[in-house]
This record gives sequence, C-alpha cells and structure tokens, in this order.
Amino acid sequence: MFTTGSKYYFGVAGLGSLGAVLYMVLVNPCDVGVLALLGIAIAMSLVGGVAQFTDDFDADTVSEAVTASASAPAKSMWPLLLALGGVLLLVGMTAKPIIFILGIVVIFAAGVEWALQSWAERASTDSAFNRFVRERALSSLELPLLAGGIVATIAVAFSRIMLAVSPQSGAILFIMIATAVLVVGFLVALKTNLKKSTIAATCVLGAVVLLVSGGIAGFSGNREELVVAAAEDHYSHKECEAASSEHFDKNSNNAVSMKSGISATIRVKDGKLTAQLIGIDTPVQVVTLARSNLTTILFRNLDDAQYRLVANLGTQKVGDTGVEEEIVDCTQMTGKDQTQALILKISKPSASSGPYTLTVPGLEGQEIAVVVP
Amino acid sequence: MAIIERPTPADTISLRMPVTPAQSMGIVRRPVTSTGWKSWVFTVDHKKIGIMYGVFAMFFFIVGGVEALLIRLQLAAPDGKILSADLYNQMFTMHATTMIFLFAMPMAAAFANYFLPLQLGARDVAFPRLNALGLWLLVAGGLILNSSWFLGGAADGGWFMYSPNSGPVFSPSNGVDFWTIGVQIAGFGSLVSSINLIVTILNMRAPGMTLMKMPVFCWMIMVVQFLLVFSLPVITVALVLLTFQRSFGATFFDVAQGADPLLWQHLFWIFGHPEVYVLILPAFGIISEVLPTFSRKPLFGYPFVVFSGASIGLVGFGVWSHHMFATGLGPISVAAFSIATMAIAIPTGVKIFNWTLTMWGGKIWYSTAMKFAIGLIVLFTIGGLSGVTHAVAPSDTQQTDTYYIVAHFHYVLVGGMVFGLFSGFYYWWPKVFGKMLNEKLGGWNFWLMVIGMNMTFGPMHILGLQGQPRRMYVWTEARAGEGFFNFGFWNRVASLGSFILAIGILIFLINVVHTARKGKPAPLDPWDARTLEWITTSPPKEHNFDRIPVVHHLDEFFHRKYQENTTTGEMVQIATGAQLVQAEEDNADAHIHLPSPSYWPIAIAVGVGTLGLGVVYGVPIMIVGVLIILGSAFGFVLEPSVADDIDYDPPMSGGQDTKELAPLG
Amino acid sequence: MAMWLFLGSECLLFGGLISTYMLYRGRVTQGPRPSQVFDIPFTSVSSFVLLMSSLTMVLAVTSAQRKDNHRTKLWLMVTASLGATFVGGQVYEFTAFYNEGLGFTTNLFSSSFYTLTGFHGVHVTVGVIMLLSLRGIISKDKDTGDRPEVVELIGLYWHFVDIVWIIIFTLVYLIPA
Amino acid sequence: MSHDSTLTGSEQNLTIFKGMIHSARLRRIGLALGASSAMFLSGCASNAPQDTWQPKGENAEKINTLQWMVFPLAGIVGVLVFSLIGYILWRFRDKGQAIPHQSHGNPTIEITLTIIPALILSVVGVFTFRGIFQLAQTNDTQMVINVTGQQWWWEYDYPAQVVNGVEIAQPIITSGQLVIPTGTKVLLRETSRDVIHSYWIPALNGKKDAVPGRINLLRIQANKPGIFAGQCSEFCGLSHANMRMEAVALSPEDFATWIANQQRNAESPAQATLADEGETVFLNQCIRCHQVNGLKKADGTAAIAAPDENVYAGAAPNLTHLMSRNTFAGAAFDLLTDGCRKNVWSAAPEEFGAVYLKGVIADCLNQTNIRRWLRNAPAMKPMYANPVKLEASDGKYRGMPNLGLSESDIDKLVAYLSTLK
Repeated sequence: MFTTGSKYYFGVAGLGSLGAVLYMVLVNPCDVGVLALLGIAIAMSLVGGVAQFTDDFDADTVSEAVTASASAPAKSMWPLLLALGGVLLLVGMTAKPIIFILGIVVIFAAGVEWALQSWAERASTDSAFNRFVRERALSSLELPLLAGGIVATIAVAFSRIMLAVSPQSGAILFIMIATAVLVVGFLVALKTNLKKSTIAATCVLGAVVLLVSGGIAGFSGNREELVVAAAEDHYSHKECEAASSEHFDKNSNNAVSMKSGISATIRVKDGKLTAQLIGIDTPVQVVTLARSNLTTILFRNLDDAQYRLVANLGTQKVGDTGVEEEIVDCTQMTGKDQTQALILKISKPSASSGPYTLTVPGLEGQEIAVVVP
Repeated sequence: MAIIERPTPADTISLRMPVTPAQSMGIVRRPVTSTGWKSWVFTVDHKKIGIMYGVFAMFFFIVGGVEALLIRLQLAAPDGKILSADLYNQMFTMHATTMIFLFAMPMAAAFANYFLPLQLGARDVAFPRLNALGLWLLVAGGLILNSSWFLGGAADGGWFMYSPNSGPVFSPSNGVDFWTIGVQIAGFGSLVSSINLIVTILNMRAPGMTLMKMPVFCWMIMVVQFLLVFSLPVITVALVLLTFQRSFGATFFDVAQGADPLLWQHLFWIFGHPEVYVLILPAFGIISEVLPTFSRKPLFGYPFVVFSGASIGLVGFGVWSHHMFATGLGPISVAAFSIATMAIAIPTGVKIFNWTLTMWGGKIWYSTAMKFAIGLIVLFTIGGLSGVTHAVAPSDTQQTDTYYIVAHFHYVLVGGMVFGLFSGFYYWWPKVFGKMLNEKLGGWNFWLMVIGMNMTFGPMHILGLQGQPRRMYVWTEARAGEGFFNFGFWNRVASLGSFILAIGILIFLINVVHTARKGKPAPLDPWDARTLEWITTSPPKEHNFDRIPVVHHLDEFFHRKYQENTTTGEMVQIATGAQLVQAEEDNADAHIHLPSPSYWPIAIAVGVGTLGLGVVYGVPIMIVGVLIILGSAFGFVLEPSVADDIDYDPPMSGGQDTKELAPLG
Repeated sequence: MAMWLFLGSECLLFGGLISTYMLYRGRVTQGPRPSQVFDIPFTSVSSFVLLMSSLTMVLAVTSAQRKDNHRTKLWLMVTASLGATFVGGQVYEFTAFYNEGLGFTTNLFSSSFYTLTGFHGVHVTVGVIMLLSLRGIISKDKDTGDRPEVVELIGLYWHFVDIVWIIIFTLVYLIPA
Repeated sequence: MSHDSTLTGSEQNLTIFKGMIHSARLRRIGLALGASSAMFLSGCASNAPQDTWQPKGENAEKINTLQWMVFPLAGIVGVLVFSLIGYILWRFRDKGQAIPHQSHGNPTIEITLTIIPALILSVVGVFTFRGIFQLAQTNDTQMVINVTGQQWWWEYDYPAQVVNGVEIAQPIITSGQLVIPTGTKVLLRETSRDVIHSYWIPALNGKKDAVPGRINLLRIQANKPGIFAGQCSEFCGLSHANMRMEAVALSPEDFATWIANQQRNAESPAQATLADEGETVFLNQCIRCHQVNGLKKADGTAAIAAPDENVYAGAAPNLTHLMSRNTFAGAAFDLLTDGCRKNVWSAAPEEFGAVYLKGVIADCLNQTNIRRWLRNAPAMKPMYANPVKLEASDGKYRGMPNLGLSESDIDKLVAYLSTLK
C-alpha cells in the first residue's frame, strides 16, 4: 500500500489541485496563485511517486526488520499537521496574509519535526534510544517554541477581544477571565478526585472559547472609539483657540519637568501679560530669541480663568503650492497657578515673515513681541 | 594518582544501551575530548578559558596599541596629515573602546578566571558553562565592534559617545550601531562572568578559608565583580536607549523633542566611573600578591587593604558626576561630587601606604614582576595626585577635556593597570605555562616601558595645562606658543615616547616567543610564593588540586613551608614547595568529577551576535538570532553537567557507583 | 545566589529605565500626554492579575517543595495563564494607545513609556515561557537539577518581575506627571 | 600670583628635581617627578595663548589660586611618598638577610596614615567648596551675552540692554570673536544648536559646556584690554579641532565705539566697482546662508538669508561686519596676515583698543586664506560636505560646502567682503 511518506505527498497534491480549482473559480482563473498551486500539486505527486517507489520515509519497513521486542515507531501526528499547514496556506492565499504566514510556520515546524523523527528512528534499532536522540536534538527548541506559541496565541486572542469591547466591559471581562482561571485552578487543586478527562475538557473548552472569540473579535475589528481615534488622530495637531478643545486639552498637563534652559517666562497676572528674562530684573514686553535655537518658554497663569499661550510665528509656504500657511504653536489650557512649557525653534528671522508675537486668547489687545534677529 | 571519572546521571540508567549509535549520533553528541581544537572551543575548564581570555585580550592590546601609535604619529607635528579628521575620530574612539572593553577587562578576566579557583582551592568556578558563555559573548562583542572598520567605518563619537553627537544625524555611519551592539554584548558577557565569579568566591573556597583569609587578589576581583554587576545594567539602559533611537527612531536624545543630553552622560558615568575601578582593582590585587612574595613579608595591614578596596568600590558609585563638572550641573551638585571625589583619594592613599610599608623591613627581590609592581606604586601615585588636582572642581574646569586629563588617566591605566598586569604576567607565567619568562629581556621590557610611558604621558600634563584640548585631530603652530613649553616640542616628545613604549611591549612579545621556544622549565615554586595556586603542578592539572587543601592561614602555602621559631622569632623553612606538591599528590582524592565540555555556550554567543547584527541590518536576522538564543539557552539548561556515557567514542558503560556531585550547572 | 545577583543587576536596569521615564514623561511637544491615554481601571485589573499570579507561583513553589508534581504542574499552568493574559493586556494597551496617536517615536513620553513597559513585558513573556517549559520538563521528567530549587528560582524571578510591575504601576500610572 | 613668585616656586621645584636625579638609584623616581615638576614649571610658560596658569580676569584668578594650592600640595605629597619608596627600595634590598618577621601590620600607623590624607583633603575641600560657590555667583552681572555653539563655530548675540551707560538698541549678532568691555562682569548664556560644545577661554574662566536645550551660565571678566584664545573642548564631531574662539576685551570707551559700529547696517559699495559686482555674486550665492544686514536684492527688497533651508543646525555666521573681526570660519583661520596678526596679539593693553578697532584694513587682509576658503571650504576644514552622504540630515549641510566659484567670482567676492567693515 501507500507508505506514510507518500501518503502525505499525494494528499498535498490533491489539496493543491483542489485549491487551484477553487482559486480559479472563486478568485481569478489567470492568477499566479493558480499556477503556483498547480505547480505544487504536480511537484508533490512526483515526489510522492518517487517516495512510494523507493520506500523512503517509511518507518514501517525499517521497523519490520527490527526484532520483535522493539516497539513499533511512535504514532506520528506530523503528516496531519503538515496537511493542516497546507490548508492554512491555501486559505491564507485567498483570505488574510497572517494565515498564510501561520501556514508556513506550521509546515516548517511539522516538517522539521517529522524529518528529525524519521532520522532518529533510523539512528538505531532501539526505540528508547531513538526517542532519546530525538529529544536531545529537538527538545531544547521544542519547549520554548511551544511555550512561546502558547503565550503568543493567548496574548493575541485576548488582546483582540479587549480591543473589540468597550473599556468598561473590557476591564470586567478581564477580571472574569482571571477569576475563572484562578477558580478552576483552586478547584482542581482541592478536588483531587476529579477525573483527568474532566480537567482536560475544561482546559480545552477554555482554550477554544478564547481562540474562537479572539478570532471573531479579530475579524470584527476594533471598537468604534479606537477606529475613530486612529482615523482622526486627535493629538497630531494643536488646537490653539480660546475655547478648550475636547482632545488636545483633555487632562491637560500643568506641571513642567523642564527646569534648565528657560529662555523666558511669560506670566498672566490680573489680566496682564508680561515677560521675564534671566539676568534682567524688570518685566519686558519684547523678547529676543536666537534664530534656529531650541527655546523653552514657560507660561505661568496666575489668574482664575484658564488660558493658553499661543505663539504666532509668521507664515510659511506649503510645499510648492505657493499657499501661505500660518505657523502657530501653543500650550494646553493652563489653570490658576499652573505652568506649562512651550518649546519653539524659530528658523526665520522676524524681519522675513514677522512680526512674531506671543498672545493669550481671551486677553485681546495684549501681546509680547518676539524679535528674532 | 587521582582518577578523573564521570558519575552516572540518574536519567541514563534507565536507558538500555544502543546497538550502534555512533555514526548517526554525529551532531547531537557532546564534545568530550580534552585535546585538540574542540577541547578549547567547547571547553568549560576555567584554565583554558582564562588562557583564551588572555590571548584574546593580548591580540586587542596590540590592535589598540597600533591605533594609539597612529594617533601619536598624527600629532607628532602641527597640521598632521597621516590621518583624516574622520579616521582620527574613529581611531581614538576605537583605541579607548578596544583598550577598555577588549583588552583591560578581558585581561583582568583572564587572571580572575585562571587564578581565582586556584587561589581559592577549588576545582573550577561555580558555573563552568556560564564561564564559557561569558568568554564567547565577549568574543562576539569584540568581533562586532571591530568588524565596523570594514563595514563603513568605525564609531566616531569618542568612547563616551555623548549624545546627541552619537545620534543618527550626527554620526550617520553604522559605526556607532556596531559600537553600541558590541559593547552591549561584551557587557552582557561580563555580567554573566561576574555573577559566576562572585558565586565562586562566596561558595567555593577551600575548607578553612574564611573571607579574611582569602588572598587580596580574590578580594579585589570580588569587589570588581560587584561593581560590574551593579554598573553594567546602567550602561545597558543607556545603550538600549541609544540603539532604539538609532535603529527604531525613538526620541530619547532628540533635543528638538525636549530631550536632555545630560541623561546619557549621567547613565554613562554611573557605569563609567565604577568601570575605572573595574579596570584598576585587579591590578591592585595582582601587586598585592607580588609585593609580599618578593618582600618575603605578608601584606602590611591586610584588613585595611581589603576594606579600602571595598570602600573604593562603594564610593566609586557616588562620584560619577565629577566627569561632568563643566556641564552646568549647578554649584551644589558640583560641590558634593567634588568632596566625594576627594574622599575616594583616602582609601587609595591607604593602599599605596600599605604597599610601601609591606616592603619596609622586607627582603626585596628585584625580579621583573617586582619591578613592575613597584613601577605601579610610583606611577599610580602620580596619576592619583594629578587626580586630586582635578577633584578641585574649579581647577578641573580648566583641565577637563584637555591633555592633562589624558595624562592623568594614562598614568592611572598604563602606569597602574598595565604595569600591574605585566607584573602578573611575569609572576604567574611559570604557573600557567611551566616555563620561566626570561628575566633579562624582562628587565629591558620594564625599563623601556617605564621610560616610554613617562615620555609619552608626562609631557601630556604640560600640553594640557598649556591648553591643548583632547580629541583634536590637528594642532597648529598658531596656538602652540613659544619657549620651553610650546606644544610642538612636547608633542614630539610624547610621540617619540609612545614608540619607546611600543618597543618595550614588543620585547615582551619577543620574550614570550623566546620562552615558548627555548625557555627553561619552571621549578614548582620559583618565587618562594605564598598562596594556594603554587601547591599544585605547573601548569596545573585539569582538576587543579589532587587534594582540596585545608586552609589555616592567610598565605597558607608560605606557612606550610616556613614556621616561626618561637624563641628567636626567626622564620625557619620546614619544607620546600616541591615537597608540598608531592605530598598532595601522594594523598590525592579518590574520585574527582569535572563538568563536561559543551556546545551551548558558544552557540548562545553566536545567537546573541546574530541578534546584534540583526539590529543593524534588519528584523529577519534578529528573528534568526532570537531562535538560536532560545534553542541554545534551553539546550544549555536541559543539559546535564556531565556528558552521558553514550557521548563517548566508543561509548562507555556507566559504572562506578559514586555520589559526588560535579560543580553546579 | 546567582539568581539574586542577577536580580540585583536587573533592579538597576529597571531603575535606569524608570529614571529615564520619570525624567521624560512630562516632556511632550506633540502627541498625547500620559494622562490623556492612560486607562487606569484597566491597568489596575491587569496589575491585580499579575499580583494573583505571584500568589499562584507561591503555591507552585510550596507544592514543588512537597514534591507534589501534580499540583506543581497545575499551579505553574495557572501562573503561566495569568501571566499570558497580562501580556495580552499589554498588547491590547499598546495597540489602543497606538490607535489614539501615541506611536513609539511620537514624543519623549511615548518612547520612554514603551521602552520601560515593553522591557517589562518581555520579562513577563520570558517568565511565562520558562514556566510553561518547566511544566513540560516536569512532565517529561527531564530536569537536570534539584526540582524544588528550579521551581523556586523561577518563582524568585517571577516575584521580581511582579514587584517591578507594582513599582512601574505606581510611578508610571498612578502618580500624575 | 605675580610672575616673580611663579618663577621662584618653580625654581625651588627644579632644585628638588635636580637633587633627585643625582642619585642613580632614584633615577626612576626622578623621572616620575619630572612630570609633576613640569606641572609647576608650566606656570611660567611664555606666550602660550591657552595657558591655564595665566589668568587675565577675576574668575580665572580665583581658579588659579586654587590651583596654586592643590598642585604644590600634590607635589609635596608626591615627593614625600617617592622619597620613602626610594629609601625602602635601597634599604631593604636583598642583602642576604634572613626571612623577615611575618608582621601583619600596625593599626596605629594605619589609622594615622588614613587620617593625615583625610585632614589634608578636608582643608582642600573647604577651599574648593568656597571656590565653587564664588564662581557660580551671577547675581551682580552687568552684561548678558548669548553664546550659541554650532558645528563648528560660535555665534554671539548681544540682546538689547544698557551696558556701562551705553545702550545696545538693536540686538547685535557676531561670531568668531567675543568682544567684551574690561572691568565688567559679563554673563554668558551658553547653548547649542546641535551637539554639545564647550566654551573655554582659559585666561578668563574655566570651561562650561554648551548643551542643546539647556542654557548654561558662565561669568567672565577681563582686567585689561587684550585678546585671549580659546578652543572648543567638548568633542563635537569632525572639525572639533577647528572650532576655536577668541575673546577681545576693550576699554569701555572703545567698547562703545565697537557697539556703535556693529549697530550700523552694511552699505552697498559704489556702483560699477569690483565690489559692486561682488555684491551680485553674494546675492546669488552667499545670501542663501549668510545674512548681511541692510543688503538689498536687485528689486530693492531686503535680502534675507535662509540658512535653515541649507544648514542642518539652521544658522550661519552673520557677515555684516566681517572685517571688524580678525578671524573667520569658527576662528579657525586668520583674516589678518601674519604680521598684522602679531601686531594685534602683542599690542600693549593701552594701545590694544586702537589697533583692534582698525579692523582688517586692505593691507592686512590675508588673501591666501580667504581665497582658499572660497575656492573649496571643506578642503580647508572638514565638514561632512560630501553631498552624497547627506541623507541623515535631510540633505542639509553641516558647514560650508564647496560652492565651485570661478576665480573671477572669487576676486569679486573678496572685493565685496572687504567692504563689510
């Protein structure tokens, strides 16, 4: 009959042809994919034929020669896994690239395992020794990779679920999952008379639930807020209006960790805007800043109202279009007795596209002039 | 005779012996031989690892030395044309990096690995395979660092690689990437080996050897390893941040985002300053062995030397900012670090006094080893005193980043560390190779090095005080000044001196070759030495000691040879070293178990190296690296400490029922 | 012994990363700030999960000392599962932050935040892999050393990672910039 | 410290030094001492422009006092220790004596030898402590100058302020030479546009790093008019060696003259002269980076340089008063011929102001240097100028590129530049 090895090859060949037909019907009859699949199918049937003919990769023939005491070679799940990998590969081709990659990984792993197993099985006639050889060659890689795979699977599945549900229910779900794991753990630990199969069933059930819901969540996509957030990118631009902005000013940060290198401190006190410079005692209304220098300006609000500091730094051309766009930078809304910093780098002198000013929306008519020589 | 045998691990007992496994087992068998190249590459023997560390370090000593000579050639005359500015910057960066990470640390590791177990009376270190791992990681790091010369230029930011000059914009070549990766890998190797050595010292001393009866060399090594354990992670953080910035676009040192360039400096020097003591303390340890031996007296004030060493280590963590007096830290931190820096001069001074007083009342034998040790005391003192002059922070603002600093740390590192290591070479060469280094050549070696060293680095004091900043690829007549103290004259003297120094070192290499070819065999106890490493053959057997010695004294070996005449107080010889060694052989332990060689340490190192290259060249290589690491790390963990019987060719039958355990892991 | 030294070394590693984060968390010139993206309730839950895993790790260690292989394996599995969900939580958190506009290279806060928590996440992942492998080793009866000691060493590592998280959680999430 | 006592101190050391090398046995120690003696001797070097032992202002003097305390102290300790070692080496050499008594030390000596250095150091420490806080004092500052480092030159900008009764109405921007009035406490606010540099004029004060994103304060003060050399002393990339600076101290009256000149805009040269053609070349080439205040384009609008579009760090030296300074390209090269340069550097303090304020007159212009520079700047001073390798800096240069000017253009430019007094 067919040997183990050639069974696999013929299987793959069959699957390949099937996939090619499906591909032709469903996707595009003149695609590279079809050619590739057909190629695989042909190649595999050839190899399978050779394998069948030479009896290679057939552990049975070897084991037959072994004395009766030696046990038959271990049952192998690798052919099955290989085929599964092939299916994943095909599905991945039409559906999602991630599945395609998964297929490659599975095929690779199963191939290596199988090759080594069959190699080890021919190492000697002693099956115990063969197992030993196999383990020595593989266990150091098998264990961590398997473990890594488990972590990755749980992490990915779990995070997909969390991404799909709302933050509140996510937290609750998280607690529930953790509690479930704990409870099962304690139950198993306390009730020693539980059947092994029950435990196994529970574990498998848990895993399946996690994987399936993870898969569903993954396909259904992220929750709406996140999708919207990703599309709108709230924080990529600053909103420098007088009114508080929903995102830019959310939980605004009113303390400054930068203490070195302050070029000027701008204050609002009793509705008046003034600037203070190092080395000069009196408040000033004109600030001189060096060109192209990183300049840190502190904004300190001493009034009850919320204010933000806005730097108006002239205009610049947008690309080659000739359209002039204003350069504006600003702090977040700053509450009473709070400080925020503004880091500026002004590359053009104020003579070119000025005048430059520092203003506070809400305090109209007041400004600090910025001179960049 | 001792029998070296392998115990039978429990898990192989259940295994029925295979019929003919030999051929197909090929790749999965453990290396077990003790000769041939495999016995070196896969060894876990601390002595072989020590020698390999030494060879590796010596090679890079020569590389770094050639770099130094090129630098001096460039500066011998105004407007030097030997090197371009770019090449010069790479040259001094790699000179420092090579000398520190690839010569000084590995050479100290060579001594530590070889002599620590011998001085402690142990058969091997606590984790022999980790030991090998440390070595191979270092090799991987060294290769990656130096491969940059051929892959688009070496790092060019100076060895302290200040950000933002080391950032992707200001140093666009891959040099800095190779540098960060190489240093990180070498550092990881050092971390592994330092953990190993600490455990060895704390757990594997011979019976009777309390910590206060332990040789000073071991003490200093232990302090060094603690310094490494606690300082290396800090540089790792700095290097990780820099790597992330350079390779993955992180913003850590991007000033435009508000980053603070001083973060790098703090992280670097929190590592960098203890690192200085990492470099010098092993040399202190070596001469603390050499001086008593050749003065025929115990070390003066042993506990003071030990505790001053430990306190140098401790205070060394609290003075890093004295490298940053000019960076604008603010007067309070400057004052605090200035005072702390002065405080560290005290334990250092204690050491110098103790060494000096060790010789007082002694019977001094001026062997080459002793000459180098005395040279260290004198030259290190000069370096130490110039160090005090820039502990005074205001004075330091005139001196920092000038040649005065270069002079200072070369007096400390060449005059201190290198002289200490050479002292160690001459002292321990007969122990390691069983042949005496030629003393006459040794004399030439020593005097040329002394003259060369003083001619090279002495004038740099003047250059620095005359205002020549370091790291300048040229100096010009216009700023050189006139009269006796002009740059020109002293730069020439320094360049000349560097070649004399180089000739001195060359003579050492000649001496090594000469000794290997026709050196005379060493007697068992050539120096009338004092510590345990001399109580075995030279070179020591694979298992070090036939019988684990029981210790009663500090300087156990000496006290076995000499006894005090209780009435006259004179020391009377009661046995020769050779007799003692013979006695040990006669009473050898019956069963000695040694760990088997292993593939995994070098495999892990290959994996880490691949991962490192992946950071520079792309994610796929990184994945390969991670897989190799994962696989070999688990191989490492799952491997029993001794090889299974079937690993031998022909397979041996497991046998004698002995229970003694081989050293851990 | 060696594990203790290693962990001592690790303390400084995280010390350095935490200092970097503390220095940089307030320095935001563009993109979101810490307080604008953090989801404290969620992170509290995941911290709690990690804490629980420390408890189960203790149970695993005591079982190992009692040479109760069955329970050792069980508790190792439970610890590993909790650890893995924690890692999953972190993956979720990173993805969510990224969607809200906080990329690795966005600003100083993001770079130092991702580096710090990422390093911790890698430590947890390595821990989980060790736990699972240890379980595998116990099943195959292949361990080379003293089993309770091995379990204890990994337990030590696990507790360390856990404690580091508590510190990170307090400093990074709870104390406002 | 006066010059005389310097000599005496070093002579004494020289005597010790000679005494040491008389003994053949102490040869090595003598040699070693040579180095430490050299430290003292260096105090009397002549004409070394960056000598750290020749303070010319209050802050540097304070440092020098500390140096004069700690260096001799270190020297004396060194001499004592080396004498002791020398004595021991001679006295206890192997003369065939018996194996000595195995003494393990003497706690009294140990403790004494620990306490003595501790005491010495605590004295040093007290003075150091005082020195640090004195040098950090900034609250009685009389003038502020912003100093900005950039690869590989320094920009000085003088914010609007009143100094010694003279008003600086418009901010002044200059480079190459820092000009300060004598007897005035000047506060330098240092920062950097790219990497860390370090500002160091040894005669005026110790060095202080210019760190991007930070402002570091350094106080200087010059006692007498004169010119003082300095050099960037934090490694800052390729041309670190070529990043120099000079500080010029002028009497308050001369300084007022200088201020008045610096506030002027440049005037266009007379029509149809070589310099006028030079202005056109300047407008075609140089204006891309270099600002000349008052320069107008052909259409009459103000010509504004855009260094931020061409140079990574975003600035280039302002050339409005190029000929009022003696150097160019980061003070790396002289604008003056060697003879004229000597005149400036060796001028007595009383006449220094007059000599310096003359600026670069036609006879003194170092044509070789400036032409070489205009012909191919990166060949004279390495500046990562390879256009192919500018990817990392968005195609922007980090110094002046090779402009490929024709010889006639260079003639015209030199003529124009010499009008920028």
